[in-house]
Amino acid sequence: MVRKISFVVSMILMVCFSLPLFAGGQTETAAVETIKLGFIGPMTGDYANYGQLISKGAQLAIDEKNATGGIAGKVKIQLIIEDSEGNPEKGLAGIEKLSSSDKIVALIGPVFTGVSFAVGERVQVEGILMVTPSGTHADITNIGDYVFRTVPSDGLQGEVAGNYFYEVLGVRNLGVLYIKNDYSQGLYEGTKASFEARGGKVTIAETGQIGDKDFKTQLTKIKAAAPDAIYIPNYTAEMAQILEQASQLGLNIPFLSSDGFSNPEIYDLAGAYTDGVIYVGPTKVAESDASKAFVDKYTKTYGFAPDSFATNAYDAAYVLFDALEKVYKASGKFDRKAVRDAFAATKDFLGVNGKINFAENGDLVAYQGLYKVEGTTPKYLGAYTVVDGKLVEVK
Amino acid sequence: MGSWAEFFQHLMNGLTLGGIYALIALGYTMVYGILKFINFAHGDILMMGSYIGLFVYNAIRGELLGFWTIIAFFLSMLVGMMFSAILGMAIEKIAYKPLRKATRLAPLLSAIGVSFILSNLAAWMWGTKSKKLEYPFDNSPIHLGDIAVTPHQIMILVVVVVMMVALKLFIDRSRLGKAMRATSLDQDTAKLMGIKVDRIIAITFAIGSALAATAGFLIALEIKVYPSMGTMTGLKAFVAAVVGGIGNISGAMVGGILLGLIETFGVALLGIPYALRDTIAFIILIIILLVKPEGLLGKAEKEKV
Amino acid sequence: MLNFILLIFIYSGIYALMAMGQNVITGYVGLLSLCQAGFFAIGSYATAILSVSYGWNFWLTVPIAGLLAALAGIIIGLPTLRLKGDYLAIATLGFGEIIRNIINNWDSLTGGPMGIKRIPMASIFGYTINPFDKWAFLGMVWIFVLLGYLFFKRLARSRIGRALEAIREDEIAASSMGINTTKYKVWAFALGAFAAGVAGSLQAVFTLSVTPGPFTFMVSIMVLCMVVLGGMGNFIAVILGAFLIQFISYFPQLVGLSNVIPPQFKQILFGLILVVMMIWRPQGILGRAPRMSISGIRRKKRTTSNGGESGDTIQGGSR
Amino acid sequence: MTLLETQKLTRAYGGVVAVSEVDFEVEQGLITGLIGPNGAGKTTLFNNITGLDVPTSGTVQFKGKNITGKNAHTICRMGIARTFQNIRLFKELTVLENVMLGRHFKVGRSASTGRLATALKSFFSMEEEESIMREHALKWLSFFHLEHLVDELAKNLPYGHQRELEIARALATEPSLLFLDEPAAGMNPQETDALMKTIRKIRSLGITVVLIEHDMKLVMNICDTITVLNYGQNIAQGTPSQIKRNPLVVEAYLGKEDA
Repeated sequence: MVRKISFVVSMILMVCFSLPLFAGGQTETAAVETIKLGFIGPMTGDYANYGQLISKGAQLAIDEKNATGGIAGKVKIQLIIEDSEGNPEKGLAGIEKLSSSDKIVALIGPVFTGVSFAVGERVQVEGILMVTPSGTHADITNIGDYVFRTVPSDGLQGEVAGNYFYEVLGVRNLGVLYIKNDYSQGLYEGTKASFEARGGKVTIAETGQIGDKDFKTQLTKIKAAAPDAIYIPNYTAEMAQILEQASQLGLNIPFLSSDGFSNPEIYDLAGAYTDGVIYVGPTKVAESDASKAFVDKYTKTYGFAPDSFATNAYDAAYVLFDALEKVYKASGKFDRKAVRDAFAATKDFLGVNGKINFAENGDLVAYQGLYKVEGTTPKYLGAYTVVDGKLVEVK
Repeated sequence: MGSWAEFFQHLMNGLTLGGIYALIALGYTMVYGILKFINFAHGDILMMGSYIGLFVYNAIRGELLGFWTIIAFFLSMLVGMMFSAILGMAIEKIAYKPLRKATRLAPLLSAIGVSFILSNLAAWMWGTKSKKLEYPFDNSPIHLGDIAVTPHQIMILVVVVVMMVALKLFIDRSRLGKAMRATSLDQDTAKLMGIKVDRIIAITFAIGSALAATAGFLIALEIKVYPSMGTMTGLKAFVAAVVGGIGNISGAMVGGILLGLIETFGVALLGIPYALRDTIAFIILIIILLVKPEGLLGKAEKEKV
Repeated sequence: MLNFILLIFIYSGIYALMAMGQNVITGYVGLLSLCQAGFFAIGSYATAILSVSYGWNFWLTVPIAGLLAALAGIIIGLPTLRLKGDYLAIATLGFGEIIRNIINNWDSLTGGPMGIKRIPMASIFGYTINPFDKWAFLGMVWIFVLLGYLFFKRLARSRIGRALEAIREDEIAASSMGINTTKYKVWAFALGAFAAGVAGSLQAVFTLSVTPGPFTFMVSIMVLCMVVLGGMGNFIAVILGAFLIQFISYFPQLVGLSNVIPPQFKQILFGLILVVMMIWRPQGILGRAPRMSISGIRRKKRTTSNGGESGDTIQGGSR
Repeated sequence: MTLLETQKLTRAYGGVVAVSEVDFEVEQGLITGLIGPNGAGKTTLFNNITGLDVPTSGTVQFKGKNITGKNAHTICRMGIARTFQNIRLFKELTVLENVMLGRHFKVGRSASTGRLATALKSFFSMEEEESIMREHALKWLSFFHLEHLVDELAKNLPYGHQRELEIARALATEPSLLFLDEPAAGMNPQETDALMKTIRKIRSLGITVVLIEHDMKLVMNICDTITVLNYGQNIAQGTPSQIKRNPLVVEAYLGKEDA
């Protein structure tokens, strides 16, 4: 018994401690020719789709950059993707591995808010730049000065949404159907606050459970409550279900949505049911060729179109390249602190989503775009932001 | 709860949901009846069958909606069912059969292992994006007063009823069905009576898996096809099977329908927040188990002292 | 690299605590419970809420976390212990999901899906046990594991442990021997839950934020796998099982393959290991602990040639 | 003196009445036999007395106290022990542990200290407690000459020894009344003879014995008094010689053979 245990344990220990010899060794010597960037997101499990989609945005940027020779034309970039399964426990393991065995220079991700908080604390201590393309919770960037994002926070989106619904669309009684996850609930709370501050009223707020596919019960109740419009700030799959089932129930109330709607997958899944939906999404301040080129290239490479989060990841990668190049040109190496400083100093970087600037706390200085779906094509309505509680259209 | 119309709307929604649960629960209950273990991979067999059905349907379906499309739909469903049946039998042979004499936990964990393998294999081979299964007919709702009923709901109810009646007749009347019941009562005695127990078990798995594929294909029209589609639905269906009395075919049907209705009306009537729907299901489960531990239609098994 | 290995050891320790609790319930009393995730969640949230909202010291929250989980264990145990085998499994699984559901929906207390952030780190005598300082944290976790091990080991060797095993072997005979089976089953549940609650507490000060998402029934199943894989009724084996499962799940990352192979392969590998293991060695790697002989000297190893049948009985409704 | 007595004890399962208004008495110090054809309700009567089953109606009095419907473990603690028709040993535990379990409730209970204190004490002074239990258990094992098998797993014992072990385990609870459910079932004549001696020895310890048995030679040989059940009813009671001559009993047994 004792022999058996000690045999098993010693075998495991041997394997463990011999691993660094061949796995970790190469990074030290190869550091100059390639640098590593990390990515953390759910690659398996219920939300794997988001991890897959968003990581491809970052991967595409890196492939493009490497095709031109890499950073400053000579340092190749490698993206190391770690699976978080949407679980902070696994996310922490991911950052630990990226930080200690891959020695990454910066991290793109994590995808979800919950994991972002756990990982954010970690990168702050380690001094690794983290840019989340999709962690929308208002507090994420407050973790520290190493945490940034290329997605507008819930706060801004909620403010624009609430004000726009009230002021421009003239909605007074709002119905809401949101899922009890951090993304949906964050947007619901933000929107509700600004909408009710203007004098509107959320007359009915129904919830759903993560993984639910059947929303007929809630929709039946909402139908009975007859609000002016229904706000559905959810992920693509759920929204597709909601729209389809609403039409089955003969619900004739306009739908309003969030940046989750910017995923073109919605048109595959919900088809004609998307007609008439108005949603808050990324801006197109500088409607550029870059934007169109990106969408085309992404679609061509992976067989499906990018969503706004993948776009944010793509932008994050390019802003990062810019910072890396500056640091490399100045010092010939990639100091993590210097990379962070260069990244924070980004000014008017022209990305696919338009001009990118970061606020003091690491938030994206952003506006929100508004779209209305006609048939199955989103039509751009303009960009908005909120200044001192007032909705302002950005020209 | 507003009006009668709303009531009937909920009733319709609850019945279709319950019908699906019942169909999946049948597979659980059949396997449990014979082997006394929870086939955790049942939900994943459902998912695999739905994928296969989807591929076949997309390949043979014409452009226009019409009679051929509906035939194609059912043909694809049949292929999916057959695939699932074979998959179910294969899994039984590889992962469960060697464990027949082992402890009760061994096949349970083996089933969990199979579930991991199947769902991740699907994600790897076919991607994590949801795949849409096009309706073979125009699914605009039919309005009966204020109640909206979709052709899809009607189809679910019809298919579910047909499947259940067929299964019930098969189990009660046919020779094979009788052999199944004998096997579930006492394997050793069944063997002595000349029943090929291994074959019966394989057939049970085949039928259960085929029913799962049917349920999967039917709901896929609405919920789409994706790697984890079977997980939660499967779990709920299992709850339904237990509520009805696991191992009991009629129990699975009753349990499934009941669970669907309770979930729908619990939210609608009692004003319980929808997000607590699963909680209602599980609380009902626990209450039923406490009042009648063998399930609604199950037989109490008294341990002989 | 070293840090990553230490992290695996930390997780192993946290899960080992939970697995030891599960071992009391499943390995000793033979009850198939699938609720460790729920108790784990209660422990995590107890520490998170008490330290964030009420400013408690971590060390004070640990026993409370354990006790609250134990209380939940008793609440769950009392009504459901009449159930047997798979019925108990599904009822406890249901309870685990209920706990998660409540946490996800009780926004005012738990923050709902947003969870609770910024949990203060544990500290002792003014020294902060920073989760980023792996050695210190590892030490803390494994001291808990050691304490748990010593406690449970002693419990198992005492008349109480023997009574628990008697209940597993034959509940009717046990009660006819004057053993209050209900009381012992509830206590076993409470102890198992206590261990999971403490594990949750440690998890909270490691991740420094809690959200309801991770506490799914998959956690309970993982913990059960640890117990079965190591060897039911054997606390050392269970700790080994916890470590092995963590090791397997991080193996691709350890050898630097996680970026090369598709991410699903890790899970497929895990599934394969479960199936193969159950076919090849259903009694677990080490099997049940050998019985003490009268002189206290370890007796010759038990015959485990046809392993599976050797008594890892779970109370079954119908056999 | 009457040690145990049932009054109009009835146990019905749905429509089936297994035991019907049975008055059954056990005199202290005697060996009482309980016989009857298969399905007569003997084991059901045992179960209802020992708390494994709850009577539909009627009462059970033990030492003048009403014990109807009490838990099995409570009844055991009051001094009634039993064995089972189909041996119920703790198969994966050793012989010694099986017997020690019979002593389980004897230790760790203290009138002077509270429950928590007792629990803590038994946790920390385990060795002392264990050695006391072990000594007692060994005493009972040597009673059956099983000392050489202490470390064997119960399941590995030959059948006859398993029966003996089960009785030893019951005796370890120090009962004043011992119920034996078909103790000689499956034994060869030599083993049955040994069993008879053992039962007499048990009585000589001052323990009252009640046994269900089909082996008439054994019953007639050692029982002081016999009760006969048929179709759940008490049809006769008396000394072995009285029972042998009782026409109802003869009919019950012969009638069964006719059928």
